Amino acid sequence: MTKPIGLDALSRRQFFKLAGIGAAAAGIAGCSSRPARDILPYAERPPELTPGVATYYATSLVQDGHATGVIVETHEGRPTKIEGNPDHPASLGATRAIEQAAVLSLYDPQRTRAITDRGVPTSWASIERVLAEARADRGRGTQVLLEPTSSLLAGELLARIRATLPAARVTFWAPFAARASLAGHRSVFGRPLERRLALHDADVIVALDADLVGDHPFALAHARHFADRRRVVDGDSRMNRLYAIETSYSPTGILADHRFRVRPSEIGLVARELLAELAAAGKVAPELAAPRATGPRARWIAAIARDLVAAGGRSAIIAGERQPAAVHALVAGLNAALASTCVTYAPSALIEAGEASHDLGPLATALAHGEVTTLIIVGGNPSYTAPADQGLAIDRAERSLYLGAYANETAAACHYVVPGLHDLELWDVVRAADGTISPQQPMIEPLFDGHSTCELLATWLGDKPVAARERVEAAWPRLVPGTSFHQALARGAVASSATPAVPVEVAWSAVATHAATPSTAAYELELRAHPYLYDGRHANNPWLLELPDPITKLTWDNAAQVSPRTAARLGIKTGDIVALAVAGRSLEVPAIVVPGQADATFTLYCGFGRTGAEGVARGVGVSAFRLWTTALGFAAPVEVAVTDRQRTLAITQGHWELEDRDQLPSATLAELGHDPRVRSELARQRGPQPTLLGKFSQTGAQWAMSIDLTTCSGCSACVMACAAENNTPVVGREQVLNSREMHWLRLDRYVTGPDEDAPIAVEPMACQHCENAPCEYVCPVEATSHSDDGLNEMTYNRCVGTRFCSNNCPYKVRRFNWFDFKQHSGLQVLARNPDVTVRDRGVMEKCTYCVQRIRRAEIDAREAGRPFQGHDVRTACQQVCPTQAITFGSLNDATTAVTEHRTRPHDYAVLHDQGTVPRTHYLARIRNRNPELG
Amino acid sequence: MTTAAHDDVLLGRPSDHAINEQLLSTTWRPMTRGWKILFAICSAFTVLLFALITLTFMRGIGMWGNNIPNAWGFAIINFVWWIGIGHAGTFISAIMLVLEQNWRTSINRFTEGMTLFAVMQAGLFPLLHLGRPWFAYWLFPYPSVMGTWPQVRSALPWDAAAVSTYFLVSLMFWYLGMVPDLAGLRDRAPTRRRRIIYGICALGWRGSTQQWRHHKVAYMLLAGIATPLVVSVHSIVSLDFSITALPGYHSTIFPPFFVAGAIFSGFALVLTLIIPARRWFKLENVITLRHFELMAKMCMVMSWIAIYSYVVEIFLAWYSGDKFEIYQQIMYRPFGFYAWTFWTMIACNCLVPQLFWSRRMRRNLKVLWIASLLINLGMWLERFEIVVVSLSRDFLPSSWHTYMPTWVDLGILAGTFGFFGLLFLLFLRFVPFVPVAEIKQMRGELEREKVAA
Amino acid sequence: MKDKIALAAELGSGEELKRCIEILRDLGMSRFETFTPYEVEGLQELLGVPRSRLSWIVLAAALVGGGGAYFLEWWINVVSYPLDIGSRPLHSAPAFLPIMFEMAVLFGSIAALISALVLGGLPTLWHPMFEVEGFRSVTDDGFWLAVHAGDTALDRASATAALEAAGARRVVWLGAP
Amino acid sequence: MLDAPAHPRTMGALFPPWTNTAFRIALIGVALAATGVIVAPMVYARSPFATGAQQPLLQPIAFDHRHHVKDDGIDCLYCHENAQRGPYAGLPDTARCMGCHAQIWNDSVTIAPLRKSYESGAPIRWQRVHSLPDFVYFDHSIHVTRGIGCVTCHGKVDDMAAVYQVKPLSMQWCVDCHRDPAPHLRPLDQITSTTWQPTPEEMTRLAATFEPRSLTRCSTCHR
Repeated sequence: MTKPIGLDALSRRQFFKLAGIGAAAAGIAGCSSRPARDILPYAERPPELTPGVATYYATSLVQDGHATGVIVETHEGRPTKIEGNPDHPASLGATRAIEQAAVLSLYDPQRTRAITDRGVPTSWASIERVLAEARADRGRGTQVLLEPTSSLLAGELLARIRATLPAARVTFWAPFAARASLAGHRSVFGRPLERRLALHDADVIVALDADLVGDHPFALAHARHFADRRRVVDGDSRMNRLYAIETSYSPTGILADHRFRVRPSEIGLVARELLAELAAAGKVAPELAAPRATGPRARWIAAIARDLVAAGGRSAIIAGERQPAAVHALVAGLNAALASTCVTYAPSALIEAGEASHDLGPLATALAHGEVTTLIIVGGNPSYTAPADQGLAIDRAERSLYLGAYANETAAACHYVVPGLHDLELWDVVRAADGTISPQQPMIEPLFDGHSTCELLATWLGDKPVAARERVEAAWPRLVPGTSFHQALARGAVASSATPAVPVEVAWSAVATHAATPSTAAYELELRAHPYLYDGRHANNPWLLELPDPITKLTWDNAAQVSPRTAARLGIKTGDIVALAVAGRSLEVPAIVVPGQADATFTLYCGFGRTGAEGVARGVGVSAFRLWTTALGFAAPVEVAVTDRQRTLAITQGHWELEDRDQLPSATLAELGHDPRVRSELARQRGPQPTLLGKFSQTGAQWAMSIDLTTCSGCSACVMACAAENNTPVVGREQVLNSREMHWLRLDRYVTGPDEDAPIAVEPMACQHCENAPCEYVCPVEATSHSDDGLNEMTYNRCVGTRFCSNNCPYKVRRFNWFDFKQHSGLQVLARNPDVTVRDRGVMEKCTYCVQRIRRAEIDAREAGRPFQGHDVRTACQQVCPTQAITFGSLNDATTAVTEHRTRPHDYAVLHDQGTVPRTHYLARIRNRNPELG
Repeated sequence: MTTAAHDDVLLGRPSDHAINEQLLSTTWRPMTRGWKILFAICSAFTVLLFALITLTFMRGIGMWGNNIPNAWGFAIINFVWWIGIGHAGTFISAIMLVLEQNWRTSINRFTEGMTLFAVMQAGLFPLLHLGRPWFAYWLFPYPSVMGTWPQVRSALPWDAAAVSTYFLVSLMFWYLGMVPDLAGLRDRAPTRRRRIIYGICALGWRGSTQQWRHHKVAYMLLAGIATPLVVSVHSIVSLDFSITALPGYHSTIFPPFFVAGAIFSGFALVLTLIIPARRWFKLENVITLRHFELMAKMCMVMSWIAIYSYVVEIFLAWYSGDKFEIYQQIMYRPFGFYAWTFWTMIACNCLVPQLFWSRRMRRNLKVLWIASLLINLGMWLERFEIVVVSLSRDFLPSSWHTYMPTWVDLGILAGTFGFFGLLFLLFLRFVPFVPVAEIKQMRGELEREKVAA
Repeated sequence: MKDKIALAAELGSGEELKRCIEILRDLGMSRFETFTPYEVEGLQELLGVPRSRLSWIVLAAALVGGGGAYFLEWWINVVSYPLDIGSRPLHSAPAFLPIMFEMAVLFGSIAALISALVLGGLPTLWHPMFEVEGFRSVTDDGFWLAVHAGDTALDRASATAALEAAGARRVVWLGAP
Repeated sequence: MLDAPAHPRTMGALFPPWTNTAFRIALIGVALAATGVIVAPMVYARSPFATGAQQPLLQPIAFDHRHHVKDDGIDCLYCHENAQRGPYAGLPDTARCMGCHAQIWNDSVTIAPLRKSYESGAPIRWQRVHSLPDFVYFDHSIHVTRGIGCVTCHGKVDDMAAVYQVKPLSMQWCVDCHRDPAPHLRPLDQITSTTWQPTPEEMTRLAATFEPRSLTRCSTCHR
C-alpha cells in the first residue's frame, strides 16, 4: 500500500491537499476492492517514522485547568487514538469517555478556521492592533475572561500582566469549576485548600452527592484506588464499603454497597446528622449532637455512623463539588472528627491572578454598565454557559475578541474571532489536580490558523513572537528547575511533582453553619454536568452524543429524570414533555423515568440545547443552564407543569428488570463466603456441559476475557474506546430510535434488587467469542468463523448480510450496517484507525477482541524471534478501564489473571445453559453490605 | 383410496371437440374489461415493487423496519408466506396425482401456475433481504479466485438449493404437462403468428405412441419426485428457524407444522383466485361445487393440524420448563406488545375454518372466498409471530426492541401481490389454464366408469 | 433409420382406433404408429410397446446429483478449505443431507424432462404427418393411425377399404405405396 | 357454445423441414450461451485483465530496475528498506534517490521530475503496481524476516524494464502459500536474491529454522 505523506515535512495547506490521499492510503477507505492507484513517497522521510507503524507520544488533556496525562497513537503524523498514561497520576493508564472522544474533536469540521473580524477574514496583524490598543492606559477598560488554568506559562504571563497592566481585570470562570469546596475549606481551615483522597486506605467511604469516580478531575485515580480495594477473590476477601447518598444515580451510586436516595436539599442535612451521630459517639464536641436524624433516615444514618466510627481513620466522607460551601465545611469537620488519614488537604493547582476573581458577576455587571472597552475571552463558551442571572452582554463591550477552537455561541457574539488550538496541537506545561507537572506537546501541526492562549497573552504584553516549542523549552528550566524537559516529554509527567499536603487545623465554630432544615418545595431540580458533554463543550462530538448515558441509556437528548413513584403521581411516563420553572424561568423538556431517583426531584443534565455554529450539536436537547442561577445554585425548588406533548427518546436499553432471568447474578460478600445456595447457584453458571461436539485443537494462545462486575461503574469509557479503536460509525438519533446503534460493546444495566433504592448493576456485553458459536454455523458464506486462537472472527469483506448470525446470537451483540453509515469524506475520517477495516453497508460487524492488536503483537513477537504468549496484548476496553474491571489474556497460560479469575467462586458465564461456551466470563457483582442494614 | 367415482367433477359430458374449443378459447377471446382493469392495477403495483426494490438497493436495507434484534422482518415473513402458497399447487398437481384424485385434473394447471408465480415472489426476498445482494452468488459453490466456498451447515444454502430446485422442478412439471395443450393451441390458434409461437413451445408434439408413452412415465415420475420435494422445501424453510437457538424459533415440530401451514394457506389462495376466475371464464361445468367442497374440507383438515401445532408449541414450552420459551410462548405472544396479531391469527386460522363443518358453507362461494382471504391473513400473521415476535424478545432483556415495518416494507409486500397478479393474469391470457388433454381423458374415464357401473 | 409413413387415417375415438389396429393387424400389417389427442387406455398394450426405461435414467441422474452434491460438500469442508465453524465437525453429515436431497431431485427432474422429450422424438418442429391434410385434429378430437411404408403387408386397396369400413373420417396415402 | 372462428384450412405443415435442424442448433446455442455466462466471469477473474498482472504502468520517471539492480548491484532493501521494518515496503523518498543522483546523471532529462520533487518538496506521483484491497492487511516485515523472499511474490524485478505485477495477488494465490509456506522459504541472506536455488537438505533446515505455520484463519489478513 501507499506510503502516506509526512505531515511534518509539509505545510498545513499541503496537508489538506493531500489529506484525502493519505487517508485512502492508510487503509481506511473501507471495503471497496479498488484501491487508489497513486503511490506517493515522502520527499524526505522523517527519520522516526516507519509508514504503517504507529508512533506514540505522551501529552496531557486539560479540563477546567486540570491535566490528565495521555498517550496518543499517531499514524504518519495523524492522531488516531488516545490512551491513558500509566505514568501520570491523574490517569494511571485510564481515561474517561471524554478523553477517548477528544481525538474526534480535533477533527471537528466546525472548528474555527480563520481569524475574522465580524465574520470577515482578517490577519493576525489586526489582532495585534486590537491587543496593542488594549495595552494602552495600563490596560484600563480591558477585561479578560479565561477558563481556569494551571498552565505554568500562562501563570508567568498573567503575573507580568498584573505588574504591567494593573488596570486590566482578569476573570477565571467555568460553570463547573469546583469553587465551593475551596470556600468551604477556607471557612474551616482558614485557607482555600483542595481535598485530596487516598482511597486505597479507606475502609468505609461515604459519598454525599459525590461522583468521585465520574466528574471529579482526579476521578480516574479515585476509581482505581477505590477498585483496588474491591478485588474479590473469595468470600473471605477484604473489601471496602461505599455508601452513596445522592439524588440521581451516578456511576458512584452503581458501585455503592448501599445507596440512599435523598432530595438535593437533604444532602447537607445528612452530613449534619452524621456529625450529630459522631458527637453522640463522643468523636466531636457534644454541642454538635443535634439535630439527630428522625424518620426512616435515622436507621441508616446511625448504621453508617457506627461503621465510620469503627473504621476510624480509615474512613472518608466526600461531598460533591456541586454542594455549597457550608456542606464542604461540615464534611471537613466529619473527616476531622474521624481523624481520617484518607482525606488530606493541599493548595489548588490552578493559577490565581491576584485580584483575579473566579466570579463572573463583576464582569457581567461591568458589561451591562458599558464599562468594558476591550473584552478578551480565551476559550470556554460563556455566552452559553453563563448563569441565567449573570448573562454576559458581550455586545456592550466596545471591542470583543474570542480565542477558541470551536465556532460556538461566544464566537458568534464577539467581533474578533481567533482560532484556538486543540490540546493535541499545542505546547504548554500544565498541572494535574494533585499538582503534578504535565507537559503538553503537539501531535500534529495546527490544522487551522490556530493560536495559543500564551501567544495571545504574550502579544497583549507586546512580546516578540516566538515559536511555541521554544517558548516552552526556554521557560522549562525556570518553571521546573532541576528536571529534564525531554524526560518529562517522554514520560508525560514530572515524577513526584505533586503538591504536598499541608497540615490543617479545624475551626469547629465554622463547621456546622449549614441550615438544618431542608427545602419545603414540592419538587426540587438538580442540575448536573453531563457525563460526556460536560458543560456542553463536547456537544459537537457525535461519538459522545451517541454514547448511551450510564444510567438512563439515553442518547442524543437530555431529559428530566424522575422517579417512578413521582412519575406515577404526576401521571407522566418517559417521553412526556414537562415544563420546569425555576424562579420564573421555564423550560420544556421530556421526562425520563429512572428507578433510584429521589422522589419529588428532577435531574437535568447541562450541555445540551446549543445554538452555536456547530452542526451536530444544534437542536439536540435543551439548555439546562437557562434554569441555573447563582442565587439558587445547582439545586433549586422547581414548579412542574405536565404538557400533553411527547418526544420519543433514543434510549438504547428500555428494560430495567432482569425479568426473572439469571444473566446478572449478584450476591453480598457474606453470601459468597457462607451461603451454599448462592455458591451453588453461581457454580451452576460455569463449568463443562454435556455436548455432542468435539473440540478443535486449542494449542497456543487461547484468548479469553473476564469482567469484574463489582468494579464496573458503567462509566462507558470502554464503549468509547472501542468505538475509537475500531472505527465504529455514528448513526444518529433516528437510527438509534430504531435500535440500530453500532457500538460493539454495550453496557447492560439492570436493577438487581426489589427495593425502591433500586440497586443497579452493569454488565458490559460484547461478543462473547463462544467456542460453540451459534453465529458461525448459520452463516452461509463462512464470513464468521473460528480462529485457532479462539477468536470468533468476522470477515467483513466476505459478509453478504443475511443477518442470520445476529438472529442466532443469544447475546445480540452483532451490529449491522443498515445504511452506508461510514463517513466518506471530511476531516473526521482522519480519526480512523488504519489497522481496522471500515465497514461497508450491508455488512455485519462485532467485537473482535481487538484482533488487530493481537495480530500486531504476534507479528512483533515472531519477528523478534520471541515465543508469543500474548502478555502484552490489551484490548481497547481493557486498556481504558479506570477500575481495571476487564482482564484479557490466554487461557493456556496459567500465569494470566484471566486464568486465575476462572477459578474464583463468583466466576460465571452469561447464558451458560445455552451451551455456547463463551470465552468472556464475568465475576458476579459482590456487595459488601453492612450487616446492620441487611 | 382408489379412484373415486364422483361424476360431478365434470358437468354435461361435453365432447372432445367442445372441451377443446371451450378451454383453448380463453387464449384468444378478447379479454374482458375486468381483466384489463385488474391488469392495469397489477402493473401499477409491479412498478411500485421494482421502484422500491431499486430504492432498497440504492440506499440499503435500512429503508426497512429491521433492527437489532429484529434482523429479520417483513422480507422473511413474505418469503415464507409466498413459498408456502406455492405448496398447495404442488400438492394438488403432484401429490393428488400420485394419489389418483381425479378431481385435481380440473384445477391442477391453475394451481401449478399459482405455485410458479408464488415461488417467484418468494424467490425475490432472500435476494432482496441481503445486505449486499450483489454477492448473492457466494451462496452457490463455484471455483472462486478467493478459494472460498459456501458454508453448508447453515440452513440458507439449503434454502437456496431447495427453493431453486423447487422452482425449476415446478416449472418443468408445469411445462411437461402443458406440452400437449400447447400443441393443441398450435393446431387451433386463430392466427398464424400465434400458431408459430405455440408451435415452437410445443416442440413438435404430435401425440405419437412413443411420446405419450414416455410422457406418462415422466409426468408420474416428476409427480413422484415433487411429492417429497414439496415436503422438503417447507421443511427446509422451517429449518431456517428451528436450527437456531432462539426461543420461538428453536422448535422440533416446525417441519411438519410448516408443511401443513403451507398447504393450508395454499389452498386458501387457490380458493381466492379460482372463485373469480371460474366465474369470469364461465367454467362452472369444469370447476364444480364439488371441487370447492373438497378444498374447503382440505382447509379444515389443515386448520386442525395448525391448531394441534399451536397447542403443542405452547404445551412444550411449558413442559420444557425453559424460562425463555415459557416467556415467549405463554407470556409474550398472547399478552405482549404484539398480542393482537396472535389473537387475529388464532381467529383466522383456528376459528374461521370451522365454518366448513357445514355443507352449506362449503358450497357458498361468497363465504368460501372471504374465509380464504382471512386464512391467508392468518397464515401471514403466523409467520409474523414466528419471525418478529420471537426476535423482539429473546434471551437478554437489555437487547429487547420492537419492530415496526416502514412504508417500504408495506409497499414491497403490496408490490408482490401486484407482480403475482400480473403474472397470473398473463398466464390466464396466454395458456390454457385448465388442462385440455387431461380433461378429455378424464371424461373418457368417467364414461367408462359409468358404463362399468 | 426412420421409416416413412405410407398410410394415415383419422378416426373419431380411441376405441375406433384400437379396433382399426386389430383389423389391419388381421390383414397382416404390423408397423403401426398412432397419434392421439390424449393417452388412449390400452393402446400401448395393444401395440406391444415395452415399458419405458425412463425411470432408470432418472434414477441414475438422481444418484449422480445427490452423490455429487454430497461429495462436493465433503470436499469443500474437509479438503479444500477446512475451517472451525462453531466447533462443528468438518464432516457434518446431517447438515450435508438437505442439499444432497435437493440436488438428487433436481438432477432427476431435469433428466425426466429431457428424456421424456428426447425419447419421444422431440424437438421436431416438422414431421411428415404435419404435411397430412387435417392432421391438425390430432390435438382436438382426431385419433390418427399411421402405417409405415416399410410394412410389407401394406396393401393400398384392402387397407383403404378396411379403414373406411371401420368408420375412418379420412384415409390419406403419402407418396407411393 | 363458443363463437370460435372457423377452422383455418391452410395446406401443409406449419414449419418447413429445415426448422428441425435450425431449432436444435438454436437450443445448443442457448445452452452454450448459458454456460458461457457462468464460465466467462470465472475466466475473466483469473485473467490479467482482472488481476492486473503483466501490465507495466506508465511511471512519471522511466525507472529501470534492470539497470539499478543488475548493473549497479543495488540491493532491494537499500531503497525498499521498510520491507523489513513495517507493513509497507514503500518507495524510497526523493532524498534517497538524490543521494546518488546528486552526483550521477544529475542533469539527465529522465530524472527531471526527481529534481523537481527535491526542490519543491512535493512527492513524486508514482503509479502503484502491487495493490491489495483495503480490507487485506499484508505485512511485509513478517514475511521478509521469516524467510519469504521478494522474488516469491514480485517475480524477477531485476529483469524488468518497467515493473509489472507477476502473480495474480488473488486470495486463492495467497492461501495456497499460507497453507504450506515451507517450500517457499529461503535463508535470510538470500531474501533479496532472484537467482537462489534451494537444495533439499537446505529446505529441511529452513523449515526447522523458521517453523512456518499454516495460517489460513481469516483474521490473518482480514481485520
